Amino acid sequence: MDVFSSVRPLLAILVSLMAAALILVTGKRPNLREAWTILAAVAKFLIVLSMAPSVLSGRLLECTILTLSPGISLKLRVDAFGLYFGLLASGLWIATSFYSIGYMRGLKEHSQTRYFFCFALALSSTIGVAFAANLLTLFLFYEILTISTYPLVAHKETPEALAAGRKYLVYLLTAAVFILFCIAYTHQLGGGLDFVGGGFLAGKGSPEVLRLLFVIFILAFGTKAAFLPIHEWLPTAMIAPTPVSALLHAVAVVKAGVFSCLRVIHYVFGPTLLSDLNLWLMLCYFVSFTIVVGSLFAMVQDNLKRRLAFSTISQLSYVVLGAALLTPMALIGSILHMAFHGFMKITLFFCAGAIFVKTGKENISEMNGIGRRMPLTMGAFAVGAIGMAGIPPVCGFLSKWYLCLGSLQAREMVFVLILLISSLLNVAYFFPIVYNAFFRKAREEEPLQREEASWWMVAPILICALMSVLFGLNPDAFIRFHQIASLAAANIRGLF
Amino acid sequence: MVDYLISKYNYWVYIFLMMLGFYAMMGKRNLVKKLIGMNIFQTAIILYYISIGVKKGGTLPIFMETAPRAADYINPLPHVLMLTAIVVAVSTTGVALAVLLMIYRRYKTLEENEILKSIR
Amino acid sequence: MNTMQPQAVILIVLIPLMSSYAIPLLGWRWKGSAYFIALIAIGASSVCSLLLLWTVLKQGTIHYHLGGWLPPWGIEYVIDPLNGFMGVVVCGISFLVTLSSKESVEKELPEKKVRFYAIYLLLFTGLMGIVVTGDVFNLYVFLEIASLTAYALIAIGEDGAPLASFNYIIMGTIGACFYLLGVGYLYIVTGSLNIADLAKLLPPLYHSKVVLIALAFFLIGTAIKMGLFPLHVWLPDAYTYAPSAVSSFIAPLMTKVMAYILIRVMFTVFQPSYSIEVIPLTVILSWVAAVAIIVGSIMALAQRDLKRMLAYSSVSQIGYIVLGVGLANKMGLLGAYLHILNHAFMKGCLFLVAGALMYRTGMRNIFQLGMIHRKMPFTMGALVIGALSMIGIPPTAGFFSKWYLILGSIEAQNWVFVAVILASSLLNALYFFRVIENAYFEVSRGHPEGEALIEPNREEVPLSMLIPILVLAAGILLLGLFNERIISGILIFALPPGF
Amino acid sequence: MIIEYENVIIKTICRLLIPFIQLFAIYVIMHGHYSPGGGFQGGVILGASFILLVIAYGLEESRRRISLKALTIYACVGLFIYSGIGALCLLMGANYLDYGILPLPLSSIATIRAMGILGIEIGVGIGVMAIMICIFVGIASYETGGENG
Repeated sequence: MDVFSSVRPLLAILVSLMAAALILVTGKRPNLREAWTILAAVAKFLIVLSMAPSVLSGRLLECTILTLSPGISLKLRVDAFGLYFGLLASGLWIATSFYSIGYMRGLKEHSQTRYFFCFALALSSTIGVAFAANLLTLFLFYEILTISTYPLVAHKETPEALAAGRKYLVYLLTAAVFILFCIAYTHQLGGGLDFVGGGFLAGKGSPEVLRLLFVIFILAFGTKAAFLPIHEWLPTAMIAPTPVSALLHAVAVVKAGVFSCLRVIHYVFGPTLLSDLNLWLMLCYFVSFTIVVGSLFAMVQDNLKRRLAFSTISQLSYVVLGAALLTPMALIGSILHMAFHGFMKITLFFCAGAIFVKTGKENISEMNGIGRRMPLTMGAFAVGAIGMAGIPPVCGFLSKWYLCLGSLQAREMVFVLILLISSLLNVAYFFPIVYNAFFRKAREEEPLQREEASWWMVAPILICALMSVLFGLNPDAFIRFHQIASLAAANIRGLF
Repeated sequence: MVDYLISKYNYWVYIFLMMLGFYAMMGKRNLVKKLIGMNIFQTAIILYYISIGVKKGGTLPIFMETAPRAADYINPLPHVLMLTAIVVAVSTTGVALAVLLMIYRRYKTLEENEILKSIR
Repeated sequence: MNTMQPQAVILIVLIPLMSSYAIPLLGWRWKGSAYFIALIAIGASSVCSLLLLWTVLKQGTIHYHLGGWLPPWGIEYVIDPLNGFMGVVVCGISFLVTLSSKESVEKELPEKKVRFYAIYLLLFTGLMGIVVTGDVFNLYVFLEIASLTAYALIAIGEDGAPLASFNYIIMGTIGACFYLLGVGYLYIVTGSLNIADLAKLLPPLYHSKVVLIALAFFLIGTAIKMGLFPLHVWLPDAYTYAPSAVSSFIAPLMTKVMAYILIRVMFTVFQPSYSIEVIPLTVILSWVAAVAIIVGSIMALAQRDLKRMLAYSSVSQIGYIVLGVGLANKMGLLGAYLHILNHAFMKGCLFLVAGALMYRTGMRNIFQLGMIHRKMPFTMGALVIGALSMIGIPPTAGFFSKWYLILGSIEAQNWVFVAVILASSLLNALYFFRVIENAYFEVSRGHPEGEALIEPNREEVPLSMLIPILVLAAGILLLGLFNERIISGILIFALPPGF
Repeated sequence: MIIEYENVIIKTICRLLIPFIQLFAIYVIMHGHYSPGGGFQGGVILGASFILLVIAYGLEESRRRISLKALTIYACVGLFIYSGIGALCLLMGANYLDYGILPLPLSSIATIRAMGILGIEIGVGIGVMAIMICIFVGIASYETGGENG
């Protein structure tokens, strides 16, 4: 495979770092400040997009910045998988930026400069995670991501928000400590840390050691991916402003966790080693547990954002399940689901935020008849819900289809069953919301006329919903998610 | 055994003095007594150094017209070192006394317990 | 001038020494001159130290014979990569700290300015002397110079300072006397005081009990001086009550220089093989250090006074350095060396921030910091960077020393140490995020201690204080990113032979 | 505070003794480089003579003769002589404290070295004397303040 050195990966990271600096400097002038955010978001997306053609033609872009420790560089390398995540994160950041502006101004939030600063910082580190060429680089950006998200989670500064922030830190820093240990140990075992499609640890240690290492790795990265029972920080963090929740769920944080899990599964250990160690089935059962129980938890939540949070917990495990099945179809499905879930979930969160901004309602039980007041928003919500349940033509169907095919390829009917059960559960906890919103009567005292949130917010909602449908109809639309995902899967399996 | 103990008596003396000083530093509650303990401690080490420079039948290491053989001189180096150590000890005592004066001026007592009580 | 380069060895000590006499002489007439003399002297020393490091790396070890007397009779100053590196660290940090001391000394000790800077420079002289000397007794003399001046400087602080200083005198004297005894024992068996000479004479004597005792005395002595865990009792009080200019000078440097003595004794005076194999010394040291790391962190967690918290965190960070030394493998030692540098930067930065807080608001209770970032955004930014580095978040410097220490522990197959290092990161996170939380969020509203809210008007500290803080904070980031340059350019040569 | 002690005998004896003590101190200093003695010992003896003065005549009287500020200057000048001679060697192009290089009109290197160390002893002597008195006076007059280091 051809490797080209290029500064574009670095530029993609620096663009939002620069924006962060500019945001701090121009904090006194909101319009200019937010112009930077949007400018950086668009520029970042274009830079990432500009790398797509060369990656699709089978070339890697590499950028070695400096040496971090003897033998380990701070190195960025854009392969198909990294590009995929980069496109997803930077693409959704544009939507989130517009939405944030609408949301923050709509609620007249305090400390907006800090908010946008941390947001930009989080995004540059997400891109860093996406493009990291080795474990240490990945860990570096992963930690910056954790730290820069903390002020966002604790943004409200109420005792509950601070507690949520603390919980977030406790969970993620503890996990980080274990990741650090794993990386150091991997370094000791394997010598290098550079990601290799198909893994580099095979034959580097005794099976027991490798098993233990794998389990710690997955649990540690899995904390960010919110596996049960280490998910508790995620629902608690729902106290944050809605764009932050969207960022946490759909764009950056949990996705970074899942992304890192996949990197570990396929680029550090590799399918061959995992099937030799008999670990993949264990992992599959573990995440299946999360899929089902996460959905069950979601059913009993009344707070809309908390319900969405548990839904995320369950959906993220799809991605890991697909990766752990080790079959090509499942892998494509898993990678596709990463993006598709992002689009659907961000739609849902945006809707929840829009409802909160306009009506101040957070609980599902209060949302009867809200569809008549905000038809556009709730329409988009319905699209997201349909996608979550895996019903065509929304994109959720496609990834689920691939996942089912993958499970069949692996000759494990159980997981097909689990995917179907989970779909049913999704229907059970999302559809009542939609039904109540449109067909139940609101209480007497509430106004009945239409009143949508500002266009800053509604436009991103509609675009995201539209995208969800569009990708369901044609997964190769615009940014060729399907093609990149297939290429990534091929990379991993050594067939470029 | 007894011979062994006696033949190294200089070490026993220095160890005894040192422990005495150490006890005073650690065990006494009065700050001046601690300081005195510190002085004893330092003196013990000085004694020890001087005693290792001793040579039976040796003479002062001063150049004389009727020069004895070089081997007859006692070793002057420990003395020189201890000169420095004495200077250090004196300065330490000086600083410590100054600090004690500051303590006394502030708390009107030199008993550690009472000072700690008045701080809390 | 061709002879200038080796002369830099002595100038590095001589310039601050002579300047410290010059300060009272000139300060008699012009009071304001003290600060500038001190600054210029330390600056000149810094230039010399950089020159030396450069020369050492290019040409190898420099030997300088005082008075032209050859060793082992005369006193010899030796610069090898290790102390060349230490010299640059001490000089660099001192320069920045001194730069920032002007306003806080003006505020806290207006009457004693001249004397303060005279003693301050002597302390610097002592530290530099320890670093450059190649003679164990000369080292003792400089050790005492540094300690005596430190006692005096600490004593002029507030409230409990004299008592803290007195306790430090008692403990410090025991430490120094133990060191002196160690020198004495080595002198009995070898008849030499020169480090290089001792290293040559000692190996045939390794079976001797006297040599063992000497090493034990050295260890205990330096352990007291550097505040290694069970012997750290003097440290928190001393750091807490000292004037802020003093604590930000002593905290980053004093204990590091003492750790340097430990490394020097263990790996140069004695051969590494003796320290590692003949007695399980390194094992003992590393376990003590592990306990120190945990206990220091836990004690820091219990503090509400910012400076005191930092002092306890120093106790734990010293543990890191000693742990690296105790691991006695390449990565561990590199981690220890790197942590000397990194911790000097981090603690320098954090203590300067604490000093800046004291200067502006007179406050040190971390629960009363509420919204201070509105008032001093840059200072608080530096605090965040320093804190993140203490926790070990990449790419700050603190992460990388931790990284090498973990690699070293794994290489030594010692999982407990790995766990200790990792656990201490978490404890660090606990107490530093408490500070950050209080500084950035309006936590104090509901808190019983948080009544004294600060008015949120923008009021940064003067530039002379702010610049060193920002330089150190930037340094933390740069050191982290370019740590490999330092390692492969300097530290790899500073490793004892055989690593 | 040490006040004047009204006793004729003590006063007179002190008056008589102090010059001799000082003479002896100077002897010790001047011979330091080739016989027992030297700057430190001589300086201490010199300092002791002043301390005797303080004891006999009280702090006020001795303050009049030699003030604390002057003592500081003495201490600094003394140490300056010491390190200055060393630094002079540096300027002449030799190592620090390598007196052989000093341009003194003397016959042999050995005598030049002897003169060099004599200069150093004198510097040390002055410094030590001043610091000894400083410590004593500083501690004796604790009500009026002042610490040293």
